[in-house]
Amino acid sequence: MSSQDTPAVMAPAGGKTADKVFKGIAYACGILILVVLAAVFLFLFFRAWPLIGGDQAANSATISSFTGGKVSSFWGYVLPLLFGTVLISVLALLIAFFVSIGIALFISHYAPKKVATALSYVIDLLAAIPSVIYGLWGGLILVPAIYPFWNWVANHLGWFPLFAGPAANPQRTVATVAVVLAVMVLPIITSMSRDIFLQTPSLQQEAAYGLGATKWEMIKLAVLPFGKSGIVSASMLALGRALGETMAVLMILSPSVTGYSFKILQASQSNAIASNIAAQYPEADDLGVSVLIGTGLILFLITFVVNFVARKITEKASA
Amino acid sequence: MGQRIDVNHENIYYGDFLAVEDVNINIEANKVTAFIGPSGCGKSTVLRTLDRMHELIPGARVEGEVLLEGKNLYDKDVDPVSVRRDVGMVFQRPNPFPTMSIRENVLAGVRLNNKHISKSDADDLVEWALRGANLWNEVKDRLDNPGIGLSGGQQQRLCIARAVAVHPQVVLMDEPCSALDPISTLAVEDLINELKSDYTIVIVTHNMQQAARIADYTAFFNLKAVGQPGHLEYFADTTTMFNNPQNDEAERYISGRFG
Amino acid sequence: MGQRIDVNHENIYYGDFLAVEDVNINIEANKVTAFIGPSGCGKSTVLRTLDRMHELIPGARVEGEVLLEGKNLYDKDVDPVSVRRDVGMVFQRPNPFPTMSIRENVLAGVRLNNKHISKSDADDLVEWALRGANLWNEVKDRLDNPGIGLSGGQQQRLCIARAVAVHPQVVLMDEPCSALDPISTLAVEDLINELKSDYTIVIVTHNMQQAARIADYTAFFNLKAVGQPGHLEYFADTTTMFNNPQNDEAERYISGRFG
Amino acid sequence: MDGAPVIDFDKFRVKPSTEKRRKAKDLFMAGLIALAFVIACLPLISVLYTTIKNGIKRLNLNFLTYNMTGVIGGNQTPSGGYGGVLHAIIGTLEITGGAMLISIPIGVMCAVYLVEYAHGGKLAMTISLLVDVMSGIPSIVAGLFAFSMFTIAFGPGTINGFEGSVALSLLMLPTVVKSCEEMLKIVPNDLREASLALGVTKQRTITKIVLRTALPGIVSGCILAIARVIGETAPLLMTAGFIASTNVNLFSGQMTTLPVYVYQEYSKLSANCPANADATCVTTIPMERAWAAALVLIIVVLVLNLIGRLVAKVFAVKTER
Amino acid sequence: ATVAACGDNTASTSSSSTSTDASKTAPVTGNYQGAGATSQQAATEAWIAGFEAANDGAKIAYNPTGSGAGVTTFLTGATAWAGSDKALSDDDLAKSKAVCAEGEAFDVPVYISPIAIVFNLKGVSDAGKHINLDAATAAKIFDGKITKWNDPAIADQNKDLTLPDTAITVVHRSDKSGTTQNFVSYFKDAAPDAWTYDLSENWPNEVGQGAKGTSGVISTVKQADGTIGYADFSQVGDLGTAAIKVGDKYNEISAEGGSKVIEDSPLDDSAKGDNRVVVKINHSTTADGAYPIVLVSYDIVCPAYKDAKQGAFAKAWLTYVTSAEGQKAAQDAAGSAPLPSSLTEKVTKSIEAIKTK
Ligand SMILES: Nc1ncnc2c1ncn2[C@@H]1O[C@H](COP(=O)(O)OP(=O)(O)OP(=O)(O)O)[C@@H](O)[C@H]1O
Ligand SMILES: Nc1ncnc2c1ncn2[C@@H]1O[C@H](COP(=O)(O)OP(=O)(O)OP(=O)(O)O)[C@@H](O)[C@H]1O
Ligand SMILES: [Mg+2]
Ligand SMILES: [Mg+2]
Ligand SMILES: O=P([O-])([O-])[O-]
Repeated sequence: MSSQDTPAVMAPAGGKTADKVFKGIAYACGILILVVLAAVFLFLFFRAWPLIGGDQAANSATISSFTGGKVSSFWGYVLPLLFGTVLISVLALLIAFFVSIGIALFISHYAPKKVATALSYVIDLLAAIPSVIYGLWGGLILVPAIYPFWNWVANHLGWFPLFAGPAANPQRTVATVAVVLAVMVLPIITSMSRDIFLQTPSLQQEAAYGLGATKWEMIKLAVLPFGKSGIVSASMLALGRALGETMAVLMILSPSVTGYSFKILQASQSNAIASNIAAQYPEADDLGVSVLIGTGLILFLITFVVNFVARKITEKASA
Repeated sequence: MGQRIDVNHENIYYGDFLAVEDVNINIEANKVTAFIGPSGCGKSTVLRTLDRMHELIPGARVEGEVLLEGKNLYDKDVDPVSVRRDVGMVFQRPNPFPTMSIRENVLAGVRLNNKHISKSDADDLVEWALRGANLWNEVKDRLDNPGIGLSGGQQQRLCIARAVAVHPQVVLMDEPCSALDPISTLAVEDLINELKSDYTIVIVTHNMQQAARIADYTAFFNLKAVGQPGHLEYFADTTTMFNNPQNDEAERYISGRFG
Repeated sequence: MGQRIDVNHENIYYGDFLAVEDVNINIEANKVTAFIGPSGCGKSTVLRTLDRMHELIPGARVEGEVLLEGKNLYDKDVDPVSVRRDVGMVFQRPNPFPTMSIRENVLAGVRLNNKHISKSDADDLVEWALRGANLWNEVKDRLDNPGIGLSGGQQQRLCIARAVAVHPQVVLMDEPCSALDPISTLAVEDLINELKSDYTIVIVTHNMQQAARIADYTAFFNLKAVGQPGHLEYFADTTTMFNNPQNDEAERYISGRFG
Repeated sequence: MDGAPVIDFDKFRVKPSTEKRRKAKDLFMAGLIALAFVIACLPLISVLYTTIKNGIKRLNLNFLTYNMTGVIGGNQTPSGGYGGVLHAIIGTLEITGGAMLISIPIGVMCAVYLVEYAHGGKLAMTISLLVDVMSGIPSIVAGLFAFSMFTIAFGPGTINGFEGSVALSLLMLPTVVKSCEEMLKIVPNDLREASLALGVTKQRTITKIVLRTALPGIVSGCILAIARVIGETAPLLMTAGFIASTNVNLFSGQMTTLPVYVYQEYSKLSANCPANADATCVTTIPMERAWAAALVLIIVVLVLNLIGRLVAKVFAVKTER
Repeated sequence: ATVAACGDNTASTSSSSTSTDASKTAPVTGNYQGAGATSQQAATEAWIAGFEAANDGAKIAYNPTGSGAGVTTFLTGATAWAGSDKALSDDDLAKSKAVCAEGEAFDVPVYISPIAIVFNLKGVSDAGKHINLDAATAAKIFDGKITKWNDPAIADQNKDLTLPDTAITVVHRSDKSGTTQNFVSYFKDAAPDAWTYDLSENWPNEVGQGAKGTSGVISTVKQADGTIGYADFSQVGDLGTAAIKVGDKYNEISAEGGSKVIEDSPLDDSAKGDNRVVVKINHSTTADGAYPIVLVSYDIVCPAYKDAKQGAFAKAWLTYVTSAEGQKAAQDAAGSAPLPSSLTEKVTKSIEAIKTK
């Protein structure tokens, strides 16, 4: 085939290298996430190694010193912490989830446009408040302010095991921490869902309206299904944030040393892994740090499991 | 029985832009009325004011009256939801609900009012509606597949099935056949003919043959100039419109017809 | 000069679903070839294999050959990007870029490819393309307004303008006129006639009059049964196809024609 | 319609009771949704009110232009102030900026990979899962990790601002990736096809059409991510350290950030005044400084936020005429 | 000009003029870092200010990461000194050999601060009144054995107060803390029957509520009626404090009272190693006016550094910190108790041992 006959198909397209490089970078960034996570995992694993491969008597002694002699095995130490972490995070997510979706819908579909823009700013503002300030506010303002409410709850709904009284005063409890964490994760869910709800194709919304759907029915038919994947992602991010939150929990919660409890209105019932690490790390010796990092490793694994399960469930639900 | 619609001195705005000006039209019950006219003259816009879909666009508003059996749709005490239930709509672009199966798509409207329909009633209804839209044979074996797995034309017919399944009083159709092949188009036209014994039908079409074939009345919309509001230029029964129009613009438009 | 396309033994899959089977067709250079056939028979699917758009759908793949001037588009060493540069496409649904003005939309193909073009050349190109798509008069005063603020028909014409602005060798059109009014349709048909002196045109249409009017060759696709793959039933020059088809199915389909 | 079942539409007729119920439900949900908003406003108003009320007292030019060197107990400094946050503002901006520079490009590109290239393959599923997992890494563990990495790379006890940036970017990444991923997903496929059909390369389609269309959402996501880390304390104490004087070099020496400053001042709670001190010695000054610095922090984030919003607005999808 | 650009507060003239003649050695220059106990933070800030004023060109940073982390960092060689609420362990000593140019690290006390028992009780603390407690009663309160403020055990010691029937809420540190260890070691020594827990920096029981840091304890105590906790003396504010029974008198908390206990305390001979000065607090002192609940915090340094400049700094630093002037600065800034003269001598001798060449 002479060059003149060569169809234009063979004309090299400009930007091919850029295309390849770009793809390469995108791939590399994807892989980088894997590498970083593997590095974090290995780091945790090696720092926690003395727990497994080290002198078990010394381990027991270290853990005893953490717990005032109540517990000396690693599992006895970490499982209650894990329980508390999950309890706090799940409560926070439960509170935040519905409120967030509500606000996101309010902004995307209920409020008039001007108001909605203003409200969007408000939510961004909420997202912009740093966690140390939430810690300060939670510890200094919310704790005394919320006591009458929780006290009322304990007195009137105390039959429900979660709300068993008497409500601690000051309210440095799981319930209060969950509220603060809920406020902290709320903007994450809200902001992401709002952005997605706003993108719901108007074709689909009109399809619903055209069938005589009320606004709420339209939302159920068109907006929520469209936003589902985004809502799930946002909730997972929020849950991760709640699981890993350190400072706010540390500054508000009155922790327990060991033990499992659902009594969220009483003080010193539960503790969370991240804040426990922050509380113990500054004064911990080498072995102590290993124990703490071991608890971090467990949190890491649990986050993995929670996400894995959540993913499987949503996959099933959407299949 | 279908219901009649009377539009009086209607001005339609998108924000500050007056899209359509001073429309006066009487749409007879149990008849098919076609809207024709050049692109951008406001056919879709007018159609969407007949079931209050227009107001869903931010900033859009309507002046004047739209009377459904004498009752102004735009009265304060009228609930747009019930208007839209009585006045069904099929859009220019097919828009099945992407997360729903074909079956669920058809039932979507009915489910709003009847939470609990027996399975057999539902099955009958689905079949009836899909047959009406000439889609039954193509999808009867995969009713539980997602609605968006269909071709464009299939999707549009699914949307027609969804709209008729709620059994509205008036059916508005915005170029329902523009994505359909001739066979499906014929089927939809048959459906329209069948429906008109019970309902009032308004259809926007670019296909003048279609208008001539199925419409009892035809409304010709026009634009004075680009950027100017559209308006109803001429309204007549279909025979007059296509054979002996009393309006120069309409005649010019129709005589340019083809195909 | 336009380029010819030869399709040999093409099977087209969506995942495991064989959508179209064993297509063999020769599309002549500088001619207009129309694809007709019932909904769902695979016209769009085949069309999209001609510029390798099909493979963008996850799981979709093609077997067989598509030769553009003798060179198989699906050869390993062929870059789909350059294929698509030579083979332009207009879609069934108008899809202007929402972030761009009308002007930027028209220039998108040029600008996005990082070609530098002087302002006056750009102005000329925009005007040429928009005039060709019969949109110039309507939008010349608001070229900097967003492209999606237009009506459906206007949007579709904008997309046509965008596709011709890159001067492709072959233009594929998937029901480009289904959303257009007769006047715009005529304008687009004129454009097609004009383009064919330089380019090869393939058009999917449901409107058989349109096919009869503008196409030199017509391909009739059909489905044996629902769920079965579509196939090319009959391919002939347009006169034969519409006046004296040598194929029963095609005859049946065409004789059901109307309007 | 041969063979079509005959339908008794009376069966499906709308009952007034249903209609009432639907309407009631619609109203009820609207009420709930509005209520959700009010509820969310309560803590916000309270946090803002508290911070402004307590912070405004010490928020002045002196506070913004001095650092904490030479500040002893509750005593006044020669300049007439009680120390300030200049060093912490610089630290916050540099460290957060460093974290942004690391995590936003990586995060966006990772999202691009997930949405545009991977098409739900095994690797993509794994990455996407692991991104979620990453969001659960406690900030203090991120700090420990960065600290250990730098110890390995640059010798024991290495502490500098950039180390803090690395720790923070670990925390930012998941938010950036997830929000970008969601935003890219909702860009209509039509647009990609339209662009590709014009013979535009995939890279340009992604950068000029897809990312461009999703930009406002991506900006919100990045703002979220910044907000997520700009208030971090625990990892920064460990990696960037704490110092009273101004350090502008991100790559060497300790750096204080505003949250760390707030936390340290809060930890001090009150300052001591010598027995012979005059009225200019203020014992409550640490808490006052903490609130004032908190207010500064909020303002800093707010300004970043506004810049982001502005960017988003300029590039917003043009929907209206 | 550069000073203004960095926002540094120019050193106050009064303190620099007095300090220049106190340090006779050549001024130290360069950047030096320390890390460790949070308890010393306020004092260390004052010391840094004083030291930098006297040594133009020296830039010192102290990162209050906590004693454990401070010692760990010191043992990597990254810091010039560590502040710690507890003496070095044998393990730490062994590790320090690798860091110090020769010999083992040693610790000297630099900061003594009484720990107050603080409480918030309507009608008592807000009226500015104190309560009297003996070791056993206090131990029982903090162990949750005494749960009401009007419990006879308390009332008997406070005949002139009318104590309400309010429940006692104990507030303790939730983080690992030297303050906690020093506090409970008092119970362990002075009321061994009432306090049977192992000695630990973690609070050993689940009575009452935990709060992070001294600031957390103070704010929690302030938040509700009937609370009692413990905190560094300087942070007491207007909360009520307990006078502790010493001999047969109840002694109010005071800085001097803290010094007196240390004066009356022997050195800990279990602390092996050269130059070490570790105090074994005599909790059962009967010295007049002594307040027995105290925290002693140490600075840890090497006898010789690999970088001689660091040695010169460490020597100058400790000399200043333990000088009367340094101790006064700490007293002013942090409300601490001065090092008793009996200790100062030993400390000075140890400091002399630091090699600067
Ligand atoms: N959402 C909108 N916002 C602003 N203006 C609009 C909007 N939709 C349509 N318009 C304008 O209103 C006018 C009428 O549009 P409409 O869609 O009703 O035309 P049409 O007659 O249906 O055209 P077509 O036949 O192309 O569908 C046009 O000028 C159009 O640009
Ligand atoms: N994305 C897809 N995934 C799976 N199957 C598809 C997809 N798109 C189309 N199909 C199937 O492929 C077949 C051919 O579809 P195609 O869209 O090519 O039909 P068409 O001839 O263009 O119809 P129409 O005239 O309605 O546009 C149909 O059975 C359709 O259901
Ligand atoms: Mg229209
Ligand atoms: Mg098609
Ligand atoms: O100085 P602390 O160990 O009590 O924090």
